[in-house]
Formats: sequence, C-alpha cells, structure tokens
Amino acid sequence: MKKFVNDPQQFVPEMLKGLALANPDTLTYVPEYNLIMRKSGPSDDKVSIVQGSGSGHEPAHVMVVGPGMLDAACPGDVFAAPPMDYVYETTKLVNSAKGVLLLVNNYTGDRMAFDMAQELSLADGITVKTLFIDDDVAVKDSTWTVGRRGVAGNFFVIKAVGAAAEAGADLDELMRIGEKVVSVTRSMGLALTACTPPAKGAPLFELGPDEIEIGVGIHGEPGRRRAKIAPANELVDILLDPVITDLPFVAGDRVALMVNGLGGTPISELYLVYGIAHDKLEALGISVARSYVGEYCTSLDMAGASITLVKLDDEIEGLLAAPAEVGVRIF
Amino acid sequence: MKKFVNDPQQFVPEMLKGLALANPDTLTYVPEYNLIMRKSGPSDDKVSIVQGSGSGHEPAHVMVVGPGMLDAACPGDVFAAPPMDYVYETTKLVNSAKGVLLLVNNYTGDRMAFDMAQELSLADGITVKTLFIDDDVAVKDSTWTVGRRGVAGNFFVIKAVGAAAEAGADLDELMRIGEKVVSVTRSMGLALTACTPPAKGAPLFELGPDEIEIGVGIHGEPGRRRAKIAPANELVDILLDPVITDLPFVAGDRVALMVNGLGGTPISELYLVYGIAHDKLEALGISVARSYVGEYCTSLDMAGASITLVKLDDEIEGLLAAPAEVGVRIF
Amino acid sequence: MTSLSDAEFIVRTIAQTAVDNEKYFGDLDSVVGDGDLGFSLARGFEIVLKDWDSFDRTDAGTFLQKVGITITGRIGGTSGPIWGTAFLRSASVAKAHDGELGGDDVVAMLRSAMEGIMARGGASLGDKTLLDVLAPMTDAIEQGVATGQGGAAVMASAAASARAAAEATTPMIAKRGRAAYTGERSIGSPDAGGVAVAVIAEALAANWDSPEHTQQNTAN
Amino acid sequence: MTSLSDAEFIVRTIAQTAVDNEKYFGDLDSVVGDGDLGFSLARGFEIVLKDWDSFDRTDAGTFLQKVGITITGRIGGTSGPIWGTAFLRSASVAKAHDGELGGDDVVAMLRSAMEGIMARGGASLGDKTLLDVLAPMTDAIEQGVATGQGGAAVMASAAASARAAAEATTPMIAKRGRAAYTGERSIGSPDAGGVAVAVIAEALAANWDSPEHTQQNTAN
Ligand SMILES: Nc1ncnc2c1ncn2[C@@H]1O[C@H](COP(=O)(O)OP(=O)(O)O)[C@@H](O)[C@H]1O
Ligand SMILES: Nc1ncnc2c1ncn2[C@@H]1O[C@H](COP(=O)(O)OP(=O)(O)O)[C@@H](O)[C@H]1O
Ligand SMILES: [Mg+2]
Ligand SMILES: [Mg+2]
Ligand SMILES: [Mg+2]
Ligand SMILES: [Mg+2]
Repeated sequence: MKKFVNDPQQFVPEMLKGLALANPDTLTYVPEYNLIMRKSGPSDDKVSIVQGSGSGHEPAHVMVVGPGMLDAACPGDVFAAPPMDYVYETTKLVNSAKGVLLLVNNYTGDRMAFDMAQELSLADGITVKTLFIDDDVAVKDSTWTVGRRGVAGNFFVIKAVGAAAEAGADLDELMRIGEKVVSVTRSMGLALTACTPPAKGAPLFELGPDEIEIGVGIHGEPGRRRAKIAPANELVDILLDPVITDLPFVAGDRVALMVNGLGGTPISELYLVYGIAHDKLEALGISVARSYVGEYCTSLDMAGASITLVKLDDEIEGLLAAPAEVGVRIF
Repeated sequence: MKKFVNDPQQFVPEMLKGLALANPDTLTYVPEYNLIMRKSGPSDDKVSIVQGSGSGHEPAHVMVVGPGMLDAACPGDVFAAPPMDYVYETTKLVNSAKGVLLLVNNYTGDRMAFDMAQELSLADGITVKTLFIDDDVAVKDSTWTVGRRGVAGNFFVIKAVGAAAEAGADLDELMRIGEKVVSVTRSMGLALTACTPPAKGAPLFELGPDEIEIGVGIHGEPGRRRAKIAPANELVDILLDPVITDLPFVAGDRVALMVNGLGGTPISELYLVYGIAHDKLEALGISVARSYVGEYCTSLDMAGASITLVKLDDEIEGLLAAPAEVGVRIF
Repeated sequence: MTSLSDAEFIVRTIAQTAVDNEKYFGDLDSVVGDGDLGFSLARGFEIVLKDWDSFDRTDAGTFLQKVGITITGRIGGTSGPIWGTAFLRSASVAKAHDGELGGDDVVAMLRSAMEGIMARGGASLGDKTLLDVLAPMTDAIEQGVATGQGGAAVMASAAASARAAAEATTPMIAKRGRAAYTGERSIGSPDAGGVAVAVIAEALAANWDSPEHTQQNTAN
Repeated sequence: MTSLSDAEFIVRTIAQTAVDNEKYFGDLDSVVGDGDLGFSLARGFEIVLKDWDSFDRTDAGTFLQKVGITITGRIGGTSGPIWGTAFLRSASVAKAHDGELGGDDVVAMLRSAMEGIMARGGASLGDKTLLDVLAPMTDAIEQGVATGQGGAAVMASAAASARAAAEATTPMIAKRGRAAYTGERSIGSPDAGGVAVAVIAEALAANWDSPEHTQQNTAN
C-alpha cells in the first residue's frame, strides 16, 4: 500500500486533526468522538443539522460543515458507521431549541447507530428527527433487500436543508424539504479501480487491467456486474440511462447534474464526462440548470465516477443556489 | 488504460467543452485555440492575465479563469506547451489598453512559445509582459540546466497578481508583485504512482509496489531519486525540509502552506499531510497564517502530493485574502 | 458454573479472538462486503480489554450489561449495534435470573440475543448473517445440556456446529448488510460475521479446560 | 536537384515518418522525459499533411517557409518552436539563393537551422538534444557532396551517421529539455529528439530512389 498514512488506526483522527488545523477560525474538532463542528456552535434560532457516516468519503461529510451546510459531522472509521456514542454525543453538543436533524445514508449500520442515538437523545429531552437518504439506482428497491444505498446525492439534501435551516425553517419543514429532495434525486456509479482502505492495506477487490465494476457502492463493495472498459460515451450511457429511466426524468424537466469523482479520477476526466452527459440530457429535452463537477462523495482512492440527477422545482433550485461556506476551499 | 476518454486525441478539447458547458454564464471556450476565457471579456480598466501550459494539470489553469484570477488560459495538449499560435491568438483576444500579463511556468517549450507570441503581439502594438515562475526546489538551479521548474506555486502568483489587477494595478506593478511572490515561493513534490497520459495509454514510468519517486515534476518526468514508501511523517520531512532550507524559511516567518494533490491522492490523505506539516512548521517557530489543501496543479491521475510554502508580508497576505471566483466550485 | 468467572472467560476469549483475527475477519468481509468487520470488532473489543478492570462485577448479568454498553456505544459499523444488542439481551436474561446460571439459562440468553438482533437489524434466518450460525450453535448447546454433557463437551459440539453452519452460508444469497447489494454475487463465499462467530466458538471450545478458565474458576 | 520537388519529398517524408512513429517517439520521450514528443510531432505534421495543397509553391524557399510557419505555430511542446525554427531558417537560406539549390546549399540550410535552434533554445552541442544528431549528419552530407556522391548515396551516409550519433547520445547527461531535470538519470538512454532525427534520415535514405521521389522529379 502506498499512501500518506502513519499508523492506519490513526488515519481518521490524523485527517480530522489536519482539517481542523487548516480551518482554525471555522471548525472545532472533538477527538473523542471523531467530531467536526462549526466553531460558532449551535444557535437556538436554527435547527442544527448533522450527518455521520463511515469515513473515506471525503469531502463528505466532515468537510462540508459550515454556514448553509452542516452544523456537525461525526464519521466512523473508514467505511464503518460511527459508533452510537459518537452520534449521541454529537447530538448533545449541537442541541438547539429548534431541534436537531440527523441526515443518514441508508445503510444498516448507520441506521441502527442513528436510531439508537435518537432514542437516547429524545430521552434526554432533545428534539431530534432523522432523514434517510437512498439515491443509488444500482440497488434494486425490492422487499427482501435493505433498500437503496445513499451515495453522492446526499450533497443535495445537505445543501437544501442547510439553506432552509439558515433561513429559519423549523424541523418539520426541513423534513418535508429533505424528503422531497430525496424523492427526486437519483445516482449511479462505476469503478475503474478498487479502493484500498488503510487498515486493510490492499485493494478491496480485484479488477483486471481492462475491467470496470458497474453499480459500485461508495464502500468498495463490488457492484452489480463487471464489464470491459469502453469509450467515455458508452460509460456515460451506462451511468445515465438507469438514472434517467428510474425516476423517470423526462423531456421538459429542469435538472441539476452532478458528475462526482470517486477519489482517484482527475477533474479533467470528470469535466469530459460532464460534457458528454450534458449533451445527452439536452438531446432528450432535459435541461441542465445547475452543474456540479468534482469530488463530493468519494470512496478513498477509487478511480471512477458517479452521475446524480436532481429534478428541480423553484423551491429546490432556490435552495441549491443559496450561499454556503465550507471548510474545503481553494482560496 | 482505464480512463474516461473517447478518442485520446480529443481528450483536451472534450474536457474544455465540458468545462464550458458546466459554466455557461462565466466562461467562453474557443475550440480553435484550446482557449478558455471569461465570458465578460477583457476590460480596458484592467490588465488582462493569461496563463498557458501543457494540459493534465487541472484545475491549473483552465479552471482558474474568473474574477480575481485569470482572464484566460490557453493550454496545449497533455504535457505539451501550447503551440505559439494559441498563445498569440489568446493575447489578441484578451488585449486591454492596460496591457496583457503572460504567466509562464519555466519550461523550455513554454518559454519559447510565449517568447515568440510576445514578439508577435508587441509587433501588433499590444503591450505584453511575461513573468516566469520557477518554484520547484527539486531541480538544482545551476548554470548548466534550464533553471527550476514551475509547479504548484504558480497558484499564488496567479492569485496575487489577479487580485492586484482587479484593484487596478498597472502592468509594471503586476510584474513587481509577481516577481516578489515568485521570489518567496518554494515547492517540492513526490509521486506514489506514475501517471498515464491518454495518448500514451500506459504509465510514463514504472514504480514498484513499495517505491516512490522523490522530486518528481508535474509532467510525469521521473524525479531525482527513488525511495521506499515510508510513514507519512517521514514523507512530509522529505517534502518539507528542502523547501524550508532553500529560501530559507526561518523562525518568526509567517507563511501560506499548501498541500497540493497530484491527481490520484484523495483529499483525506492531503489533510493528514497538512496536519503533520502544520505541526512541524509551528515547532520551528514558523507560523502558518493561510492554509491551502486540495488539488491546485496536478499531473493527470498521479498519486502523490507537493508542499508549497510562501513567505508572507502584509502585501502578499492581503492579495491572497482578496475575493476571487473561479469555474471550479462545489456549490 | 460459577457464572461471573465463566462470563469473564467468555468475554475475554471473544475479545481476544476479535483482536487476534482483525486481518482475517477484514479479508472475509471484503469478498462481497466492505472489509471493515475486522477493524470494527478489533477496535471495539480493544476498548473492552482496556476497560476490563472497570466493569461492575456485582454479578454475571451486571458484568455482561456493562460490556454490552461499551460494545453498543463504541463499536462502529453494523457490528456495534448487533453485537452490543446480543450482550445487552443476554445480560437482561442473566439479571432476571437469581443465583448461579445453568446450561438452560445460557440457552435462554442466546435465544434472547438472537431475538434482539432480529429486532434491531430486521434480519431473519436464511438472510446470510451471523444469525444463521448463532441459531444452529444454540441448538447444539441446548442438546448438549439436555443430554447432560459437561461444559467442554457442550462447547466442542457448539463449535463444530457453528463451523458447519458458517460454511453452510456459502451458497446463500445475502439479504442483509453490505453484501446484500451484490445480490447473486454474494453466493459462493461464507458470511463474514458468521465465520467470526464460528472462530470465536472454536476458541472457546479449545480453551474451555485451559488453566485460564479453570484457574479463574478456582480463584473465585 | 529540382529544388521544389525535393523539398516536397523531404517534407512529406518527415511528416509521414512523424505520423507513423507517434507511439515510438512518445515511448522514447517517456524514458526520462514526459512522453509527449510523439503526440506533438504527429499532431503538428498531420496539419502539414492536411494543409499540403495550400502551401505557396513559388519556389522551394517559399514552400519551406510556409511549412515552417505552420510547424512553429501549431506544434506544441519544445518541438514546435525548435523544428519550426529549423524550417524557417532553412527557408531563409533557400530564398536568399537564386535558382536551383545544390548540395552546398543544403549544407548551408542545415547549418543555419542548427544556429537557429541554438539561438531559440539555448542548447549547445553535447547537451544531449537533437543538435547532437543534426551536426554529425550535416558533416556527413557535406563530405558526401564534397566527394561528388549522388543524392541517394549522400542520404545513405547521412542516415548512417545520424543513427550512430543518436546512439552516441546514450551516455550523455541531458542539459536541456525535460530530461535535464533528472540529471544523472538521463544517462543510459538515447535522446528522444535525436533518435527521431535518425529515424527520419533513414526514411529519407530508404525512399530517395523510390518512385514517389523520382516520379515527382520527372513530373516536374
Ligand atoms: N441486519 C443484520 N442483522 C444481523 N446481522 C447482520 C445484519 N447485517 C449484517 N450483519 C452481519 O454483520 C456482518 C458485517 O458486519 P460489519 O462489517 O461490521 O457491517 P457493515 O456491513 O455495515 O460493514 C455480516 O457478515 C453479517 O453477519
Ligand atoms: N533547448 C533545446 N534545444 C534543442 N533541442 C531541444 C531542447 N530541449 C529539448 N530538445 C529536444 O526536444 C526533445 C523533446 O521534445 P518535446 O518532447 O517536444 O519537448 P518537451 O521536453 O517540452 O516535452 C528532446 O529529446 C531534445 O532532442
Ligand atoms: Mg462497513
Ligand atoms: Mg512536454
Ligand atoms: Mg463490513
Ligand atoms: Mg517531451
């Protein structure tokens, strides 16, 4: 394994420490609970918004704490849902008179940790609601599975409820907005390479030199099927078609289009993918009103990309356009 | 080769097209000259600033065109200086009564293309000056070489002259500021993996599973020496020590610290590196006043990182803090 | 069975086995899962071992409850809530019971643990989870106890049954956990959590008559 | 020598060789350079071939000048300015000369091209660049012309000398171009640009008496 890492067990804490050192005016790091929160702390005039998840998805979610986005993030170790205590302690630390909204990507471990933390917090008299995000169309939503996974689409949920919370919306209103965004957001990803968790020190699965993994999740879980590498035009079809047909998105729709890098794919390739996807959507009469290209929800060093579409209405478009400020910046 | 690419020869044009489609309100793309410029065009109240270079370094430089940064960027093909015509045409397109400043990383091909374009532009009556950037301490600055390379430090030059130009500084003033920033900026990089140019379709050099390349440039040129992978603490020493001793940076200095990803290294690792470097600098009495973590100047999909330090004075610090807006954004 | 010392032996063996098998459990979980099982269990049970002396030892039930709180609160992934629930449920059964715990009580504790896991994570038997190992293992213990076997013999047959059950998960399709997302591709490799249970059962069986267990018993 | 048709043959052969060897030249440049030489030359000379019919053919000098402008303006990397300068300098010598160009003129054109390259890129002989191949190759042509050899024979000895010179760059330390950054590590592989010159010289020698060249001569 070739990575910038000291003791693999300290990978997450050392990353969080660096994040806090780089953003001393805006972020507070609470090492005991892997917790990153706004330096300004919670306000009783605003619902506090928290997202937790496994680590390894940076910038999600520790690097999107800031005005207009999250109030705190409590990640677990790499690809492991946070222990329940982390969530519970985070909830207590950001408690606001207007309540706390917990955003959770739909995975068993995360659901259970947040469920239990919510129970404990409610027992403490904290008003808490939990919203589950499940935008991944790669996973069939049949009765025998655990439902769809939450992947890069969670960015839009955070952005929308973050903006609404800043404008004073109450907890029920945020739940309504968040559920609406989830209901119109769909994603699909593919991997060109496997990722290597520091603690494992080796790739999570083997891909041949010309193989790709389609419908991969963000935890290095293998996807639904393997295929041969193909020209970018075809790869975009593989990602875009199931997304379009799922909601479905139809001619006349206005959408936000996100091309998300999985960690090891350079931004040059992401823009190339963006251009192709944009053209295909416009050809279908679907108009791209907002564009997002870069890394939003990664899988460590995995090369690959996902495409997310959000069907816009005036409310969602306004919330996405609202200003926000986060710890990751280039200035 | 596993990449998002159609025809490798169209890699750069397709990327630029995507960039322009994603930023329809702010950027104009001129396919004939690989040119990305501000949609608003040049203004006679402001010196126009242009940077060109080979492609493959994104976001440098096509993705940092915008208010407070570049007026235009004219990249060549992957790792190849732009043909002289591209530079000349760009200069004509952004011509302003206050003149044009050309920023050039110090490589033979780039120098020659910009020199010739400057000659032609001057003959056309356009006021042009050229500033060379050479921040890479990995290359010894002896008489028999072509001098040092320009690497990620070019970001600070762009940012400083970009801010000053926006405030109305004239061309001579920008040259003074740019030269000052170059004189206090030093960088050093290392690669964990080689990069794969689309047209070559294979890695530019071979690195063993536990080998790293120290002092690597941003074009996949091999570096000065090879070493074994080591803990992040040691890798940071390898990067930081030659940077610190070169200027030298000394106790009492205020600096900007940049940890730049080379394209394939996830931001989690970059923050981990940042935290280590920050601590080491503070231990030496060098205080980190501004922090930059992310991808600024990459080498396609190369895993690795570089560290840049800028010695700050009030003028430079003020210019770095000035607002700017570029095409790459996460909102 | 001197309940507290048995509980101590069992918890310590589970913890030590989790720490010792970090890499192996991680590799098992990376076949069709996300590879974090080993890390999660090892980090969590390290905390159990570190806090070992601090757990209230009023009785076996109290001890198990304190351990369960640590596991629930400090282990990440799916395993924290699942394994923590198992310990907390076992603890409740033990606490409800006055005096020394017999073989029947152990069976009741395990059955309650399984119900807790099902309630917490929504899995049923046949979903290719550790439940598919816990259930036959518990049946084996019940049968051993019913036929009057000694502790070591009961544990040996429990371990054999756990191992066989773990292997029997190989042809199943995962319907819970990260592996479920791969659908049919989860066929062909055993459930990681189930194998972990079998490995732990084997460690318990192997050490049942070891000095650490028997001396501990004597010491109490 | 009917100058224009010779110039056309030479330029076309150079262009075709650059296009045909894109991968090979790129691989050579990636040993210690950045691998773009093949791509830059191929894309640039493709433009030359595409615009082939449009170049002003008033005389050989004018033709070479128009080609040189295209190369200078449209080839990226170091090669555009370097190769473009070579063509522009050769063109100037040819234009200054009235009437048919002889062997001496070709030598003068090459010497002027080398001076132009040195002025543009600052390299000297021994810096491990294509100059270290151009110089001995030009010497060989000069000698062939002086001893009254025919065109094919002159080109054959030029090619042999270019190949030997390209190989002789292997032990040199690069002092110009991207390879220079690797210092001592540039020792042990030949200069990419120098090998490209040798390959082109060999193509010219191999085809000197081919129908494409001789028929072209006859046609004019
Ligand atoms: N819903 C569930 N109920 C019971 N056991 C489960 C459930 N989901 C997963 N498991 C068990 O947990 C194991 C994986 O644990 P772990 O790796 O910690 O969780 P995650 O799947 O969140 O990464 C599986 O091998 C399986 O035995
Ligand atoms: N300053 C120079 N003068 C003459 N030739 C040079 C110079 N620098 C490089 N070269 C030649 O150019 C070749 C590399 O060309 P190319 O790959 O296009 O340039 P770059 O080094 O910018 O990538 C080298 O192999 C060498 O022969
Ligand atoms: Mg997990
Ligand atoms: Mg180059
Ligand atoms: Mg797992
Ligand atoms: Mg080159």
